Amino acid sequence: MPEVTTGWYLVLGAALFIIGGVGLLVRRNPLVMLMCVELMLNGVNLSFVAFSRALGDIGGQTVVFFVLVVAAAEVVVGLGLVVAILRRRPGATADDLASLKG
Amino acid sequence: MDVLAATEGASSFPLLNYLIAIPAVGAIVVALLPKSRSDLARPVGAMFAAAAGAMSLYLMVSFDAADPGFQFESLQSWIPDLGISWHVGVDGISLWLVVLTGLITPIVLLGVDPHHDPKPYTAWLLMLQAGSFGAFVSLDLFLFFVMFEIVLVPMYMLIGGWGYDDRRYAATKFFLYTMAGSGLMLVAIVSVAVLSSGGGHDLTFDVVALAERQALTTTTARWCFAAFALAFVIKVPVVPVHTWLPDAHTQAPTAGSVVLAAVMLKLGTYGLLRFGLYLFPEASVWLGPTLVTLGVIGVIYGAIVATMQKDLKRLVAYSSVAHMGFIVLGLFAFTPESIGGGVLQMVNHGLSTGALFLLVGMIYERRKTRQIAELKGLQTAAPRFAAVFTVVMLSSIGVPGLNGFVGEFLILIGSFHTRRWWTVIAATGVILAALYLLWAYQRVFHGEPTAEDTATPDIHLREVLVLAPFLAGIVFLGIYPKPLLERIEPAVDRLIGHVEAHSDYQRPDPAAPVMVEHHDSGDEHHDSGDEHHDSGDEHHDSGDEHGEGE
Amino acid sequence: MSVVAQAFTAPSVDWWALTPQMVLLGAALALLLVTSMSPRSVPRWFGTATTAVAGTVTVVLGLMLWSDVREQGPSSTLAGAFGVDGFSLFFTVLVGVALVAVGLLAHAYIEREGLDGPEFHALLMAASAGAIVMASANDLIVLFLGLESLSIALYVLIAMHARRSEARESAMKYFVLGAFSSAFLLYGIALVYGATGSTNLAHARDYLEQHLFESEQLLLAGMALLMVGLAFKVAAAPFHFWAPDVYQGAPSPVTGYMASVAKAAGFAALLRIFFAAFGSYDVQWTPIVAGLAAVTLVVGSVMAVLQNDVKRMLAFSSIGHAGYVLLGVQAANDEGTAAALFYLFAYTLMVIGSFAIVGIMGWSDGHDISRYGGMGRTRPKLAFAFTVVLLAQAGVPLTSGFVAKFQVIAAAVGVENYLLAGLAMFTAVIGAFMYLRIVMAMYVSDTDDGGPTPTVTWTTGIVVLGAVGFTVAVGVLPQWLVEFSRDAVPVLLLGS
Amino acid sequence: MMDLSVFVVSAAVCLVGALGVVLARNPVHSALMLVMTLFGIAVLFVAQEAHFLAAVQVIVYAGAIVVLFLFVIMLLGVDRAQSLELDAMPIQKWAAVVFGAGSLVVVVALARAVDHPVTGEAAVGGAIDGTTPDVRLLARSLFSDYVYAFELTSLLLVVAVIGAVVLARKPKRVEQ
Amino acid sequence: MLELVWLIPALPLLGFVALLIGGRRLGEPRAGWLATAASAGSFGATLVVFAGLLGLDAHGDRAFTQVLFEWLPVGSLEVEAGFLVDSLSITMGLFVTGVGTLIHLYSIGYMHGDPRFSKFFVYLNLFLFSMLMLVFGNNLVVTFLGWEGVGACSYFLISFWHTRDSAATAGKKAFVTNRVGDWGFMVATFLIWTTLGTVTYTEIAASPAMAATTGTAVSLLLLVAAAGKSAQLPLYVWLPDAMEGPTPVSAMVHAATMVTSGVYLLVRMNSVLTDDALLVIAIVGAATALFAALCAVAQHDIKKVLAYSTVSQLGYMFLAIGSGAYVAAIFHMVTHAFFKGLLFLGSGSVIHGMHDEQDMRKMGALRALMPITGLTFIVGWLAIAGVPPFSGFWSKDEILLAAWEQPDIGWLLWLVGLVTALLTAYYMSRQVFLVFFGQQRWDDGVHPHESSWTMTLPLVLLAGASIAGGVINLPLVSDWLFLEHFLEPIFAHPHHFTSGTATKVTLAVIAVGAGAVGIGFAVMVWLKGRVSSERLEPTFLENAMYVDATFARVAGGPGTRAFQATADTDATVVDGAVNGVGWLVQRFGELIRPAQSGLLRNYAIGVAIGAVGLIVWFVTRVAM
Repeated sequence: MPEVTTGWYLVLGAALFIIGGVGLLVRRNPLVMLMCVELMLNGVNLSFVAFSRALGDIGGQTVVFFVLVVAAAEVVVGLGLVVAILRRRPGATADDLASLKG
Repeated sequence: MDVLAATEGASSFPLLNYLIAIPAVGAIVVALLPKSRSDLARPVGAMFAAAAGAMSLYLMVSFDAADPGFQFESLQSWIPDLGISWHVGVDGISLWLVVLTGLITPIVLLGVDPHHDPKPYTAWLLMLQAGSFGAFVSLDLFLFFVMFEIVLVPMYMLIGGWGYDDRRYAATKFFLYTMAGSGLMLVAIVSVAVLSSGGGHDLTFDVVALAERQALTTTTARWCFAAFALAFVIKVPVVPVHTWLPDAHTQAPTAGSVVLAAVMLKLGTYGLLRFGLYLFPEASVWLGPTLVTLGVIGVIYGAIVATMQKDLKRLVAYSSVAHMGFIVLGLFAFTPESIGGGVLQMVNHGLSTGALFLLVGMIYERRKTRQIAELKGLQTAAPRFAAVFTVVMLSSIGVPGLNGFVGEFLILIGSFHTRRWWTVIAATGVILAALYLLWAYQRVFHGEPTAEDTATPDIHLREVLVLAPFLAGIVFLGIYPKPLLERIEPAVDRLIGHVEAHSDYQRPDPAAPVMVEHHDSGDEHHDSGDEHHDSGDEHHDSGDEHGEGE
Repeated sequence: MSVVAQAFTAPSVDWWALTPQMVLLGAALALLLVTSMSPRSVPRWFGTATTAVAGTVTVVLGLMLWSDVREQGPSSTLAGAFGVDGFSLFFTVLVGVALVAVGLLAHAYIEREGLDGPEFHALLMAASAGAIVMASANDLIVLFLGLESLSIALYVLIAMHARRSEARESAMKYFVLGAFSSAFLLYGIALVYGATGSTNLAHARDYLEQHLFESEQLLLAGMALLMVGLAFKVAAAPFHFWAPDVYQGAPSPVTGYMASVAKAAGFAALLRIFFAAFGSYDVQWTPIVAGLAAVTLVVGSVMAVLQNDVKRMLAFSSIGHAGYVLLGVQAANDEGTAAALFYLFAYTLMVIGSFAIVGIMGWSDGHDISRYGGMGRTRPKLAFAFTVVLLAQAGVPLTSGFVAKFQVIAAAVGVENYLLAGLAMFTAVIGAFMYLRIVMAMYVSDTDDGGPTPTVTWTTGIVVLGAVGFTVAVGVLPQWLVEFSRDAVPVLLLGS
Repeated sequence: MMDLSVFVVSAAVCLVGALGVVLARNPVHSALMLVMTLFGIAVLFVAQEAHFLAAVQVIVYAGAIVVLFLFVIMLLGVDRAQSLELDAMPIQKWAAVVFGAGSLVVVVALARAVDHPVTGEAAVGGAIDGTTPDVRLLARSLFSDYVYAFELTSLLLVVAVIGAVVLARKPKRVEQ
Repeated sequence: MLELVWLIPALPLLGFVALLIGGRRLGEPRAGWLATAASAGSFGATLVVFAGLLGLDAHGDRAFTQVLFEWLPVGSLEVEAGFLVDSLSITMGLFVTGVGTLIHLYSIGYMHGDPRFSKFFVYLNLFLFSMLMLVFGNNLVVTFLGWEGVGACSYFLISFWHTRDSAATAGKKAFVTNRVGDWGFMVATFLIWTTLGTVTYTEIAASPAMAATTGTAVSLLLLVAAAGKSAQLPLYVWLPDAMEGPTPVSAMVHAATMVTSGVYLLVRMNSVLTDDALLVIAIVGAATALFAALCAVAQHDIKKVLAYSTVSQLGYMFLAIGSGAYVAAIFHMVTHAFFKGLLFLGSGSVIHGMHDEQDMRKMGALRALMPITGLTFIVGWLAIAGVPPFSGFWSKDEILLAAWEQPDIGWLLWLVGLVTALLTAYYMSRQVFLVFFGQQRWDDGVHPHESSWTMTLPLVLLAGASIAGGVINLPLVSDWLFLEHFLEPIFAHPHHFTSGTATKVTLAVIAVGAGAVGIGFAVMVWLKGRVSSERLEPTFLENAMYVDATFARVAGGPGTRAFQATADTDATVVDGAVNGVGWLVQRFGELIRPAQSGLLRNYAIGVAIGAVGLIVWFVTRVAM
């Protein structure tokens, strides 16, 4: 019976981070993209807690609080932006925002 | 040797600083003139330019001909944290370029009408003068680079603002080409300073200190010199990096062309001398054959291409390529005659090519064309103009009695010692020079004039006054160049001594008949022949040695 | 030891050192309060004035603190999370200067576009506080929070002009990519935390200097991810794609702010983390910075050449400038750092000056280069000013841009990275082509009617004058700024 | 044994949720899948004795953030399904997937190769000794080592608040 | 008296400057008189200096050097602006100023009515100045000053009527061709300086001989220089074209003075000429003499005949030098100056009288209408044809003798010289008969008339000199060899004839006989019409064996094409490379531009790729 080591948690965190990252790359819906960012942040949070436990240090857990705050702030502003955009162009996707290029 | 020791001898009055400051201040004053009084711009500007010119003459008069070192030195702290100081001074080499700059700017400023926007025009010209002064007198690499680059801006503006049809392309090309060359030089400048500093304790950009220190390894010095040389040969310009010049010259307004030819091209050759030979004696000797080859190619190639030009101004521009090729040959032949001749030729080229550009400009003023094919028989309509043109042309061809010959001859005779075959080929350039100039002259001035040609007015008094100093210089220097030569020579001598001290080059010892009189004649010529042969071999060996040493 | 038994002692606070941020945040809040509480509508100049005063006070406080640091040496406060050293104060001053300039620029812009003045100014000040935090942070989480404050404020500032679809688009792009890269940065912080046991940079430095790891993977992966996040912020290629679009779409004053403050703050973080904390690992990270510099230089200059929109040109050129600063960073020594700092300060004024003029000349139909045609004749002074800042960016001597370029080249040469120095000079030529194109357009126009002749408000005029004056003054007499930047090399101190 | 099963189940929940977020066509489903992941993570927090954090995770994330997402989805009426296939840039998608898979392989390989990845100094910011409640430890940490960060969240929140207000406000003038 | 040497060139220079400034105001004919006075003054000064030189001890170093100032003092090079008066330079100086003065005088009449009358004298005086610098310079560089100066003046004067394209082209051609010679002069100077360390004549003469190769190289380079200036093969091509200039110019520049400077140079540098080089010089001279004489046979232009004749006679002088008989060369140079100057001036008088008609086929029977011209022309004819006792006989005879005594291929050289003499007699007779005898063939409306006294006086004086010129070096009695004794000291290896009197007399008789044959044949053909002239003017010879035409075709065809190709290369390849860099940058930009697609997710993938790249880099940095 294998022991659940820190490494397991770290790999899981990385997996969440990567899934979130890939999700941001493949999805066009701005809201889903935002969710993917949340996934990435949660992957990081998991890593922080895993480190915190491995090091026997509370600091890693404290950091998660700040990540939560940042995530909240980002979501608030991000959703505000999405609302501002979608209000004028309902159904717009990230791919539709491409007038600035070249 | 020691920077501080050098300052002790400096004159209490920082003449050179004022020399740079006066036109710079003049530029600002002119720029600040109210719009309604822009008619004052040229008189006021000319006043400043002339003041600087007068100062340069004073410099010339009070220059100590016997002193081979730097005079009128001024050393001030500028960016001490980076080892950069405001260090200026003149020696016999830079003196004449300073004087040339000092005199030509007020003349073109007064003599050439910009036709529009006199205010910025004047201001830029003054900036150009200040920058050129700065470049010729700076003894700090950083300061030199600043001046070397800053002159691009006014020239760029002059070409762009007052040039002809294709000025946009020409100005940009001019700027970028020169900048591309100087970019690598900047890297080299920093490298020289940093690598000479011995762990950063005594970082300095002072030319004198660096030249005396000679702290670089052979390989590094060669790389650095190559970068410097690239910047300078572009500026000269040497084939094959010359193509900015015809465009710049052709599109530039007359004043721009004159200053470009007379002053700015000299930054290249002067740079090769001051920052090539002086800073990197060994590397100069090493790369000398390459540069000489390029110079000689320039002489022939420039002449050939000039021959086929359809635009008179372009033709003169290519003739510049050829003439500057001579100078490069002279500089890298390392004999007192050739380098002395090279320095003199810088002045000469400034006078003759400058005057040629003025004349072409005057033709353009009259006819609104520079196409050779559209001009004919002007000598009939404008005989005096043609006469002036002829004199300048002969100077450019290198007819003895006029200045062009003196420089060319000294270069060639000096180079013959060390660069025999190159010299023989370069000398054929004099044939080609006659060919392209005379052919152009024939097409423009000879022949049966058309009605339009006949209506071309002859030279005006104002134009005569503008050209008079050039003509006077052309004749005077052709007959009596001694005042220049005797000031140039000590500095050149010292420079060659410096090269000899830091490389295994030894200047050839011309067989003096006085020395050989006592020998049996049969033996003697044998000896003298061997001697030359030896010196050549020695030279060759030195290169190999270094090649193996690395 | 038992934590429970220990009585809680709050960390000491050096309030004096915190004043710049407090002033900024306080001014932002005060501005919002006054405008929302005021019975009558508050005049527009109030916001501008608040920003200008707050910025000025920040600069003054920064300089006062600077003299303290010079006398008493650097220190850290708030449990070592906040560093008071030359480095942080250098950026405090830089941010303050930029804030004043952008605040003044915003005045005319807000008026012209009919935006919410107080919010704009408040966000500007908050963003500046965030930037100062980034530069002063001795702790990765603090740095992250500063970065987020700055970024989120910028998202909003860009999007504020919601009527313009370009603004919305660029805000969205910046936001999504910003959040994406923040996640990388945060992950990097996590890995570094795992590798060193703390988010404190001073601790990390000491720990890394004292220990040799058997397995460095975690640390190195963390460094890589930190680099990603910060390279994104400074718009180094290949993390630069957002920059041109966002710069182009954002209001010109905000663009100027991004190109100066946001970029400077990114570099401040980069230097603090990599140079100051990970200095012992320079063998690992300097090559990658050099590589980034090379790619950034090439992309910035080459792409700029292709553009026809002046604002976009400057955006790409701004990428190129990041490459030059990276040249100083990759030297990983005091000279290189000082060079990078000098570059940032010089560039700040140049770029704000540039975007000030772009803002004046631009209008809703874009910033095509043809709008600048004949400007040399119709608006000679403005054209001259633009020429100066453009030539400064091209690195022409007697401008601050040259001295800056000189120093970063010197830094690269100092570590014998000649190839990179040569490449930098080559791209400088390509870049110069683009600057000259604008200059040519201004002075050499085929038509004589000229472009638009908008009025220049005095607030904008001051900024342009100041930027030009600074650029030339530093170009001629750079010693003081050289000295300033040399004294501003970061120092990491553990908290007491 | 217990540890393992908890981890495996929670991890599976997390991963399924995460993939669901990415793969669900309907944004509402994505949001719900996100909640699933968040719960899984909360469980894993508990498994690592971060009890307080687990609570906060559920409250803040599931309770606030996801609700906000759903609220916006409903507000804008963008709850229509969106085809994943109708992607303008198929290459982009595959590139992303390949990259992601590759990265994952690298991470797993690294984790297997390295015995002791965590090299940091133990208990710098306050030791978890198993006796002191984590809330107490967190509080101590928050108000000592991280007090500055804590204060800075005010700055962040001010910015967010202003931002939200500004972005949500209707523009004064009509579009030109 | 010797100190006055500076005055010799100074007077024409003064005249030049005065005319340059005030020539137009002075107008015709005063400008001409001023110039003539300057020239005459110069002649006077030369006489004075000559007297001074004679006052020096004939057996000592009869030379005088006057240094005005240091011209080019750099390093070990010391070039002075100085004059050297010795027997050679004074001989040259005397006839240059003498003949020059006469031609000045003649020009006053000849140029009458030309709108640019004063300009002509400006050039003439400048030419005289340059020529005197060439002659009196005490070193190679000052000589070169004069050398190029006369070249430039020649250019001005040939293209004096510059509205005529042919004149302008001829002037240019003269200058450029001369420049080829100048190249030789310069390189020779360099080689001498680097070998001997001096460029001053007296020091060169005092120097030990150079190594054989060097010496030969110097000699051949000097030959190139001389061939350019003195119109030897293959550089002669400019001289026939130079007849586009006014006739006094042809007389002065292209017959009497300038073209002889090559001879002067070689004689001056006699100490460095090696035997090998002398042989080459002799061959070149002989070949040129024969070639030009053949060409002269078929010319129709009155001046072209004289031009080719000049080339031919110069060939004689080179032959003399090549045979070591420097005195003979100088002797012939002097006599040639007299009679060829005379012939040219005579032809000018004819042209003037015929209203600018130069085609001999449209002349005839002018003897009666232009008695003085006719008579003096006949004197010149007899002189050049080698009829005793006219001056030409003596000098030509000496050259033929010297050729005969040439050790290697003397007989061949002599034979060529003899054939040339025959041809010379023939073609000159042909000319005289065509112009002055036979039928009137001129066009209607042409009224030939005798010229004014300013033109005829020089003719008479020169005719006198042509008749009696031989007296300066009569071989009859050793004491009468004034010129030889006078010049002797300047030669490193004085030449002495070794043949016995019998040989000498035999050779002289054969030469006279050849001349008589030539004249006799001409009488039969051109005067009596006994022999048809049809096949005696082959086109091949009329076109000078197409040498010039070939040159022109090469220069105009492949030459121009090569130049144009170079210029095109410059524009396309060299400059194209520069623009190509810009193009490449742009192409590269276009290549990477699609990455800036505007699509958010593309940008994100950029970040992702970058991130993976960075991670891979860093993780692989692990110290293994």
